[in-house]
Parts: sequence; structure tokens; C-alpha cells
Amino acid sequence: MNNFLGLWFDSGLAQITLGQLLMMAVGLVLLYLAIRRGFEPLLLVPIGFGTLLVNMPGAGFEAAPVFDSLGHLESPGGLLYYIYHAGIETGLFPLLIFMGVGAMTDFGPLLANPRTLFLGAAAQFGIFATVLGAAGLGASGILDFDIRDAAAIGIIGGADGPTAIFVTSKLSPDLLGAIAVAAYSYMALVPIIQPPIMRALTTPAERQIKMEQLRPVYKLEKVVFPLILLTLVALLLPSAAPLLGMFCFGNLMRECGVVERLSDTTQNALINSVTIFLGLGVGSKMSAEKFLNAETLGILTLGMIAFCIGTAAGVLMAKLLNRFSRHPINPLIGSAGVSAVPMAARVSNKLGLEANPHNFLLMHAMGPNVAGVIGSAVAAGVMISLVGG
Amino acid sequence: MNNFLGLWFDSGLAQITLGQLLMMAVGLVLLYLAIRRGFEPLLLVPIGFGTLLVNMPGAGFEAAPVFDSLGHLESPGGLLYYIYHAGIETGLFPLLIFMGVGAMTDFGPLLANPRTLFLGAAAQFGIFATVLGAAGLGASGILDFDIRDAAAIGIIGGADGPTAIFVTSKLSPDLLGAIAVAAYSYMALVPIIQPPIMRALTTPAERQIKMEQLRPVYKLEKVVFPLILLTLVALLLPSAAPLLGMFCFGNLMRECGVVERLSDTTQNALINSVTIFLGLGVGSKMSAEKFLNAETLGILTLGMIAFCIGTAAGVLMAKLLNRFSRHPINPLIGSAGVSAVPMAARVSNKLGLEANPHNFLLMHAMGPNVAGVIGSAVAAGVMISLVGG
Amino acid sequence: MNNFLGLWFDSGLAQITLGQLLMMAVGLVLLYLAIRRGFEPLLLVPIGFGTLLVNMPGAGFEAAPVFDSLGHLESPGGLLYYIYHAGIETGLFPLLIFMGVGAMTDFGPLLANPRTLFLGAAAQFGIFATVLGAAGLGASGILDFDIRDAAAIGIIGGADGPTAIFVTSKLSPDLLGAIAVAAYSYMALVPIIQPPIMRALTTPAERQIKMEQLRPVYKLEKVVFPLILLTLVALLLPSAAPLLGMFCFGNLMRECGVVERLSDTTQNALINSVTIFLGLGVGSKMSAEKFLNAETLGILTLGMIAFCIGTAAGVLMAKLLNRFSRHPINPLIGSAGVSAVPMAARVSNKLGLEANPHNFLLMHAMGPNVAGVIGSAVAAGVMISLVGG
Amino acid sequence: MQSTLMQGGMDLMLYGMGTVFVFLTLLVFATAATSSLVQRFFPVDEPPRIPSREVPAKTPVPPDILKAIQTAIDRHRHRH
Amino acid sequence: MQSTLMQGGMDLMLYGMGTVFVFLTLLVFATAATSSLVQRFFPVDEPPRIPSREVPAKTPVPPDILKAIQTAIDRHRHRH
Amino acid sequence: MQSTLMQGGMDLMLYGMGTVFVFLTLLVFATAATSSLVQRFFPVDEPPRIPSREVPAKTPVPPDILKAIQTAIDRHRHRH
Ligand code: NA
Ligand code: NA
Ligand code: NA
Repeated sequence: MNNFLGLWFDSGLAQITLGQLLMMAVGLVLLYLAIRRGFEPLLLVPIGFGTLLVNMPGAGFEAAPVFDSLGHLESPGGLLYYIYHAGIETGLFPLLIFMGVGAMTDFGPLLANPRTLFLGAAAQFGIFATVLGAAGLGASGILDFDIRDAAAIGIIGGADGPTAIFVTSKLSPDLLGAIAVAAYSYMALVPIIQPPIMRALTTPAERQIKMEQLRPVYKLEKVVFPLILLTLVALLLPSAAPLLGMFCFGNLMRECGVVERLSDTTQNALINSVTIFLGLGVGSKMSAEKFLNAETLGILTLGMIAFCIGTAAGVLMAKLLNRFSRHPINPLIGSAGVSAVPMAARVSNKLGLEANPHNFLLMHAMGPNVAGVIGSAVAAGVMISLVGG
Repeated sequence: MNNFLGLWFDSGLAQITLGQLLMMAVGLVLLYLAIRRGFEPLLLVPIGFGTLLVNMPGAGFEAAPVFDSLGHLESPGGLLYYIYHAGIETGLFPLLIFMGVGAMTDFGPLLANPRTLFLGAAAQFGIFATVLGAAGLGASGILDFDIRDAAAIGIIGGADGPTAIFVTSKLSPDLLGAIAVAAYSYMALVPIIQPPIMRALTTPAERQIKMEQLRPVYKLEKVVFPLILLTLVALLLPSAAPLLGMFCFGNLMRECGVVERLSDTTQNALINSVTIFLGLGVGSKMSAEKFLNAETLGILTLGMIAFCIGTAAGVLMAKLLNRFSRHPINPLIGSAGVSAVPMAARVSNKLGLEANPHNFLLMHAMGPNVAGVIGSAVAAGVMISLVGG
Repeated sequence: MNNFLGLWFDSGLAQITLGQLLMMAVGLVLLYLAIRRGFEPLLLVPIGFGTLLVNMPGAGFEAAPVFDSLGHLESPGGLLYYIYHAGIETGLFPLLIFMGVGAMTDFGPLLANPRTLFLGAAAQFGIFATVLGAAGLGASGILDFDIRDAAAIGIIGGADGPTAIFVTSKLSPDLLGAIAVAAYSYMALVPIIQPPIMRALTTPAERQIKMEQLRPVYKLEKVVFPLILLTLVALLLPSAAPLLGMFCFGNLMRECGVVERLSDTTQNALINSVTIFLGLGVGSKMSAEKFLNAETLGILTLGMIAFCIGTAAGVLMAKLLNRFSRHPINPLIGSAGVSAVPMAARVSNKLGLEANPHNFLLMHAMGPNVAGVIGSAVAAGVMISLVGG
Repeated sequence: MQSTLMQGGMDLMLYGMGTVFVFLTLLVFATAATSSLVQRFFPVDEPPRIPSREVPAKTPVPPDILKAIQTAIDRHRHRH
Repeated sequence: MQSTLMQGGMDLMLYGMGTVFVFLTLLVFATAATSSLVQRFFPVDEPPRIPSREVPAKTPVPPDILKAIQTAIDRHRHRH
Repeated sequence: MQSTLMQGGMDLMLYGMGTVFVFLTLLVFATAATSSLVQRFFPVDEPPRIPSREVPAKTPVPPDILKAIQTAIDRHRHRH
């Protein structure tokens, strides 16, 4: 009979808390958004499922291993415990993802028109404006944010998932769940968030600007670019070196043309495996006490604002550049500077076609798009350097 | 001269024990069964080779690393030491395999005919009858089994390799080698073990029963199924959550249709890599002192009995269901409830064709077949919950 | 203002040392050799890039993690720290590479003509002559080598990257960078280093010797070969068991024909992933204090000598065998005994075609070529056994 | 001691088989309920898939490769 | 305390945006300089690649498979 | 000390080359013996494979893809 009672007290029904129930609902919502609405499914399916797993009462997915006094394992830890501590706390998974993203990134359009780097720079204003906003909420006592939290929240505006996870796991790991969810959700919402802002800040005439055909790019330029980027990082901002170093490594493997085997694995089996574990590991931070609070609402709101400001800053910078340049720039490609590769570039293209059915902006927008990845990683480096000490 | 003597005393010939020689023969037999007889080669080739490696005298495949007092590595551990402790003792490898199996499993036939879940439930009787048998051998003093050993031995009847390895590594790690070998060997022997039992328990008329064509299954049903299964696990049996959670995760990735990249890697590079390491790691428990004893004989005998009882229980349950149902069930598909996917379903199909050359049972038998996987994982959860404390 | 100064003092420019600058130049040279000159790019691209990463001032790629007194992580380690300590210091990565190499190796030509194993044996003389040379330089006080360093340096002559890394990480980890760079560079230089020696030691008549067509090889011979090799290792030289055991395991997976899934992953996703990490991890040992010294010059010189002696020994052994055999052996295939698969075999083929346009030696040279891999692993085992204690 | 062991085995069997049947029975009902919900409320969601007669191949040819093959065939046909 | 937090946020913004712009500006110059060097000194290195209009497929068909397809097509044509 | 080092190097060379030759010689005999056993007792086991003239490609086209190509070709031929 004791056994039977044991089974019952072990059961989920007897142990479940309201918070866990709500978080399981959150997990299901994330899965719904990912599967039916197409919200960044590669990450939100694992994050959503991880949320379900970690909130199952008594399942022990997050349990730490127990060792006896001699160091022998008495009871192993849970799967998500190992994933989080081996891959996210150490930063390994975001860095490997960045290597894979580097191996998938074509810098051709950026090299053909390097000025688009300025658009990628401007769009990072969304990050820092949001830092200020979060700091304001913290300073006024409305929400419980310190400067490290503020920095981590700001990075949502970078529209770059692995960067956000890397920075947050270093600066403010308790906010990891909310920040990752916000970052990936808003990246998926780019086609809804950006167009009104882009239309509001541009005239029809500006939206019809036709850009010059991109010049061809030599293979050697592409091979040398990651090395130049790495050199600048080494000289100016070593705290951005982990992210950008692995990014450049992946890109060099892609472009050098002599290690296709490695580049191929990096872009497929390796990044896919790590993506699964990264998502599950982020999910392991989706517990009720960390997610169901006012701070999460603040993070979601601030993240949205960050995207809007970044979008606006990119568009305005494009208009500014247009004043000083004889090569016309369609300001619609400025919004692509927030990164969210390649969604934001597609949005630019779509609005360009709306204004002029013969105006293909996709390749032009890929320049600021990948520039935004570099810009966010630089911003991440500054934050880790200034407040991560 | 000292050096030369050192080389000689280091050599295998000078150190080898009779037990090691016998275990190397066991390893070769496993390789023979896997390669020439087709016994579950994906697992038995690595297990057999791991057996050879761990029994090579002086090779140190199982050596623990040595650290000095400051925590610096003085001498690294052996490959199998790391594999076993990182992947099997922690349960990570069986769980990743289960994720891959989930991503390979099509629940369509089960959803088209959910009653077949009862067949998967009945076949688990083999597990628990064997627990009782092992407990009896232990209680009578014939063999040295306690309740944890008995539970681990019973799980052989689940006909599910990763489940058996997961449970055994938690409850009775010393028996891991024997239990894994028994589980995989008998899974391979299903075409020999099951038919006589199936024929004995059915009449020719029953074997000729033609089942109704399976109804088509909506994609949405398939997407929702892993979530329903997970919810039931969360509410009723959290101790089965690690296994079934990862199984459901893999299956959701397969069916949701938006993460093909991840599902593909899960079904290929990831499960293949883990399978290699899982097999080698199991092999590392195949040492003479753990394998060459009366308990192993008992395990092999009990495991065989478990398979037979499970097969019989599945067939009898199908006959019972037939009494109460207007939709006919061919009792030959009951035996597929032991799992051993897809071998047991093929056996059902083969015997069905023998009875009536137009009677294709394969898809009908896939229902109880995958139900048996769920049933064994539930049984595993009960055992971990009741005796794993 | 403090923040700004902080950013500046954090910056690379303020911190960089001359040694780091020079090492970054070394990294660039390695990348140049790999990408433009085709020097073993699969390894030298990651090693070269790892050299850049580890010499970036303040980037912390090699930083150790910091734990507080309760064992919680205060600050995570750098990527290369984790890679080096998890994969190279433990020997896991070289062993997994060896498994992959085994799965890629076809022993058919060797089985058709087992005498070519003698050529693979003779070519190992390069290893041991170099050990003697390094010991001489150490004994005379010219360079700071002890017997462990000498053994590790000698293994360069094995022309086998993972073997060299495995031995060096056990015997002399500080020399790992220089030794790995030397090994892979000279493997790439085989088409330049070997031909003059081969021409000097053979007469035109000898180079024109036509070898008998290789006999067909049964599948069963190929399946049994890795088991025979493993048995000999188990009996005679357990210290070579880790390398040769994994090599045989990979080869058995390849040849047994029932685990194509595993063999395929071993030859692709798995070996590619590990190659990336192995290269980066070796790069992490490319710091100025470990690489920019007289010892590195000594290692590069000795490594070159090792290759030359090995080549010569192989050729001379072929001539010796020819005296005692009625089946003619073209001495040009002797040089392939140093391994450097398949480059050395291609060199033999090329020189054979030069001497006689109808003399195809490629398959004949693959025998000593793979024999050289076994020979080097045996030599590695002797060294680990004699000086690794 | 001995009888405790047998008692433990009996307990395991009873609670085990009980849990297995309760669990799978609930799963039967939950699945059946969901299926009828789906068939009633999302029936035209998409054409249902008829389970094929064969066990599906475990590593299907990736779609991009199939497309490449199709492209190659098409190009080939044009050249004729 | 509160004002320190706002001050920290302001600092982050100023140094952050400053660094981002300085860094990317330097990158613009470095990239442009490299490109003109390449175009001047290594112009015939190989035919430059025109960026395609489409976002490249993330998992292209591996070259060996393409070759196999080509081979199959060729063989097929010979049989006709 | 110094002479110890030279002595160690000599020892390594002697024992090393000795072991390498003994080991590979035994391997020659074991291999030859096995081969003749196989040829005598399992000769018709299956048709022996003649080693091809080329170094085999390291990443062959997977069989399922080859089959898909073949299928595509066959289908294509039928359509003509
Ligand atoms: Na960005
Ligand atoms: Na089962
Ligand atoms: Na060699």
C-alpha cells in the first residue's frame, strides 16, 4: 500500500503547481507559434518542448547529479542539467552556432557595397536605446533590473539569437528564457513589425529608388574578408573575439574552397545537433519563478521597442547616407540592418517590389543584413567588456 | 635489458587471464552473430568490439584518469572510461537514442487503430513475470539478485534496447553487459522465438482473420499525439518522463513539418554517432568478473522467458479484444506488442501471409509494435519510481 | 571616462606583445600554405585559425574556468580551453579520428600482397633515427630535449597526424603545436621531399620494374583482417591498443557490410566535426612562448630529416626484398611506407609513370602506404610503453 | 529477507501492470477523443495521408537532391 | 544608486554606439582598401563571381552527387 | 645524465625497430595464413572484389541516392 501511495505522491497530478501548469501552457503556445505560424521553428520548437519538459513536476530534467563523499556518482543529473551546464553556461553552443552561421553566410553583397556596413551599425541603436529604457525601469524601481540585466535585454534588439543567448548567459542567466523567447519571436515577427515603420519614414519616391547592379566580387576578396574582420577584432575589441572569431572561422572554411568537407558538416550535422541542444537548454530556464513575473512583461515590451528603434535607425541612416553619396541607396534596405537574416532582407525586397515591380532589393539588402550580425556582435563585445567584469 | 623486460611484462601475452581470453571469445561470438547472422548489428558490432577492447590486458581502455593534488591531469583515462561515465552512467546516450527513435517512428497505424495500444500493454506482462522469476531466484538463494537486479532483468522483456540500458544503468549497472546483450540478441531472435508461440495459441481460422483497411490519419493528429502522450506522462508518471519526453520530442520534430533539418540530423548523424558510443560503452561492462558467472546464465534464461511470455500475452490479449469488438483483430498482431520494432511486426505479417496469401498484416502490426515501445517505457518508469529510490 | 579608459586598456592594441604578433603571422602563413598551396588544408586551416585565436590579446580563448568555493561557475573558460582539455589532453579526438581513418582505409592492396608490410616497417626507421638525433641534441646541451621530447619529435617521421598528436599529447604536450605543424606540413611536402631521394637510391632499370597484377581479395579476408591485427596488438603491444583498436573498429565497421549507417557517419559527420575541434585544439598550443624558440627550429629540422630517412629506408628495404623474392617489387613503392596516405602512394605512381608510361604503381603502393599507418602506431605504442610511464 | 524480495517482485508486477494498463487505456481514450475532435473541427485542414503499405525508408532522399535530379533530367531532355 | 544605473545605461549607449560605428567604419575602409588591392594586383586570379539574385540554398547538393547525376545522365544518353 | 639520454634514445631505437619488425612480420604471416585459409575453405563465399585502379572516393554517393537517380532515369526513359 505504501508503494501505491508512493506512486501517487510521485505522480505529476499530486505535485503540479499552478506556475508549472501556466509554464506548460507557455510551452504549448511557443510550439503553436513555431509550428502553425512559422515563428523561427528551428529554435522555438526545441525551446517550447524544453519548457514542457522542465515544468513537468518530478521529472527531474533539471536535477543536478549527486556524488558521494568519494566523488562517485550516486544519482545522475537530468538531461537538461547537463545540456545547460555543458553547453550554455560555458558559451560553447552559441559559439558553435556562430561558426555554423559563419559557414552559411555569403559576404558577397556586403563586399560589393561596403557602405552598407553603416546601415548595420545604425540599426544597433535599437540595442542601446533599449538598454537605457531597461536601466530607466530599473532606476525608477518599477522593475528589478540592474545594469547587467539592462545590457542583456538590450541585445534583443540585435535580432540575433545566438548573440543574445551568449550575452545573456554571461550577464544575466536568470533572464535567459525570456530574452531568448523575445529575440526569436520578434525575429519571426519582422514581416509584421517592420513594414509600418519603413513606410512611415520613407516617401514613395524614396521607396522607388533603383540601386546600381552589384559589382562582381572576387573569390580572394571573400577569402580575405574574415581575416580582416578578425584582425580588427583582435586589435580593437577582444571581448567580441569569441563570437566574431568563430563566425570568421566558419566563414573562412566556407570561402577558402579547400575544406568543403568541414564546411559542409559545420552547416549541417554540427549546427543542427547544437541547435537542438541549445533550444532544449534555453527551455531549461523557462521555469515559473524565472518567467512568470513582471520582468518578463518588461522584457517583451522592451524587446519590441528595440526592434522598432533599430528598424527606424537603419532606415534613417540610409536616408542620411543618400545625402552624401552619388550612388543611390534605397532606404528600404536600411531596416535590414537589424539582422534577422534573411527575413529582414526579404521584407526590404517585398516593400521595394510594392513600390516598383521591377525593383529587386534582395541582394542589396543582404549587405546591411549580414552587417547587422557583425554590428550586434560588436555591441555584445562592448557590453561584456564594460559590465561583464 | 630492463627495458626489454618491461616491454615483455607490458605485453598482453604475459598478463592475459583466462577470463579475458574467454571474454574475447564472447566478443568474437557477438561479432559473428551480428555480421554473419544479422543479429541487430548496429548495436552488437560496437558491443562486441567494445568487449574485445576492454578485455585486452594492459590496454587501459577502462582506466580512470589520474589527477594530482592540484587537480591537474596526470594521466588521462581510457576511451571507454570516458564514454561510459559521460554517456551511459548519466543516461544521456539512451535518451538521445530515444529522441532519434522517436524521430523515426510513424504513429500513423497506431492512431488509425488506437485499440492496438492494449496489445502493447499486455505484452509488458513478460517484463513483470520475469521480475517475479528473478526475484524468486534471488529469494531462493540460487542466484545473487536483489529487487533492483530483478527489475533490470525484467526489462529485457520490453524488447527495447535503449530502455533496457537506461533502466539497468540506473538500477543495476553491474549487470549492464549481460542485460544489453540479452536484450539485443533476443530482439534479433524474434523471428525464431515468436512463431511457435503464435501458432500454438491461435487457430488457423484466427490467423486468417482479415482486418479492415486502416483509416487515413490527418497530419494534425500526428502532430498532437506526442503532446498528448507527454501530457499523460507529466500527469501520471514523471519517472517515465526522461525516456518518453525525448521520444515525444523526436516524434514532434518528425511530424511538425517545420524542422526537417533537425529531424534529419536526429535520425542520421546524431543517432548513428550515439549508437557507436553507446555500444562501445556497454561493451566496457563486459569484463570477465561481471559477465562470466551464473547470474549471466540466469539473465539469458530469464530474458528468453520474458520474450516468450510477452509474446503469448500479446496474442491472448488480441483474442480477448476480439470477443468484445465488432472490428476483427487478427491475434497474430498481438505478438508485435513486445516492440522489437519493426522485426516483430514483420513476423506477424509473415505468419499472416502463411495463413492467407492475401492477408497483409504489416501496417496493422505496426500499431501494437510502437505501442510496445511506449508500454516498456511506462514499465521502466514504474520500476525507477518504485525501486530506484 | 573610466569606462573609456577601460575599453582602451581592454583593447588588443594596448595589450599585444611582439610574440603574439609573430604568432599571428605564423597563423597566417599556415592558412596561406593550406589555402593557396594545398598543404593538408583539413588540418592546417583549423590549426592556423586556432593560432590566430589563441594569440589575440585579451580574447581569453585559452582561459580556464573559474569556480567559487562552492563549486559554482563564476566565469566560464574559453572555447579552446574546453576543446583542448576535453578532446586532446584525454586523447579522445585523435582516437576518434583514427576510427574514422580506419573506416576510410581499404586494406585490399595490402592483403593482396602482405609482403608490403615489410616496407611499412622499414620506413619507421625515420622515426627512431630522429629520436636518436633529438636525444643527441638534448644530450649535447644544444637544445632542451629530454627523452620524452625526443620520442615525440621522432613520431613526426611516422607521417601520420593523429598518431603524432596522440603521442605528443601524452609525452610532451608543450611541443604539441610545433610537432603537429611539422607533421602536417611535411605530409603535404611529400611530393617535393621524396622524389630526389627515390631517384638517388634507384637505377632507371629498377624504376621500370613492372609488378604483377594484384590478386582479387575476398570480402571475408577484409572482414577478418582488423580482428587479426587487433589480436596481435592485444597479445604483443597493449600500449598501441588505443590507436590500433579504434583503427580496427573503424575498419571493421567499413568492411563488415551490416552497419553502413555507422560507417557512413564515422567517415563523414563524425570525423569532420572532430577534425575541426582537433585542429583548433592544436592551435591552442601555438603560443609564442611554446613555439617561438630554438626547439621549434630543431623540431622542424629533425622532422624533415625523419621524413628523408624514412623514405630512404623504405626504398632500400624494397631493394633488399627484391633480392630474396621471385615476385618483383618496384623499389619506388618503398617510399610509400612512411604513410602520408594517399600522397606518398601517388608520388610512387608518378615516378613509376615517368620511368615507364605503362607502369601503374598506385594500387601496389597503397599496400606499404597503409602498412605505414600500422607501423607508426606500433612505434607509438613502443614509445608510450617505454618512456610514457 | 527472502520473502521481502518476493513481496517486492509481486508489488512491482501488480503496480507495474496496473500502471501500464491504466496509462495506455487513458492514452487510448485521449487519442480517440483527439482524433474525433480533429476529424470534426479541422477536417479539411489538409488531405489526410494514407499510411503506406511499406515500412518507410529510414533515410529518404533529401528534397533538394530530388529537385537537382529533376533539374538534371529536365535539362537533359531539352538538349535532346 | 538609481542615478548610477541610469548613468551606466548612458555610458553603455555612448561607448557602445561609438565603438560600433568606429569599428564598422574601420571595417568599411579596410574592406574597400583590400578590394581595390585585389582588383589591382590579383585581377585575373579567376573569373569573379556575380552574386546571384536568389538567397543561396542553405544545403546545396554536394558536388559528388551532382557529378553522379551527370554521370548517370551521360550513361543514359549513350544507351539511347 | 647526458649519456643516459643518448642511451635512452638508443634503447628506443633498438626496441622500437625490433618491435615494429617483429610485429609486422607476425602480421605478414597471420595475414597470409588467414588468406590461404579463406581461399581454401570459403572460396565460393562470394565473388572476390578486384581492387580498383583508382583510389576510392572518400565520400561515395549513398546507395539510396544512386537508386533515386536510377529511378529518375528509368521514369524519364518511359516518358520518351
Ligand atoms: Na543584429
Ligand atoms: Na516493448
Ligand atoms: Na607512418
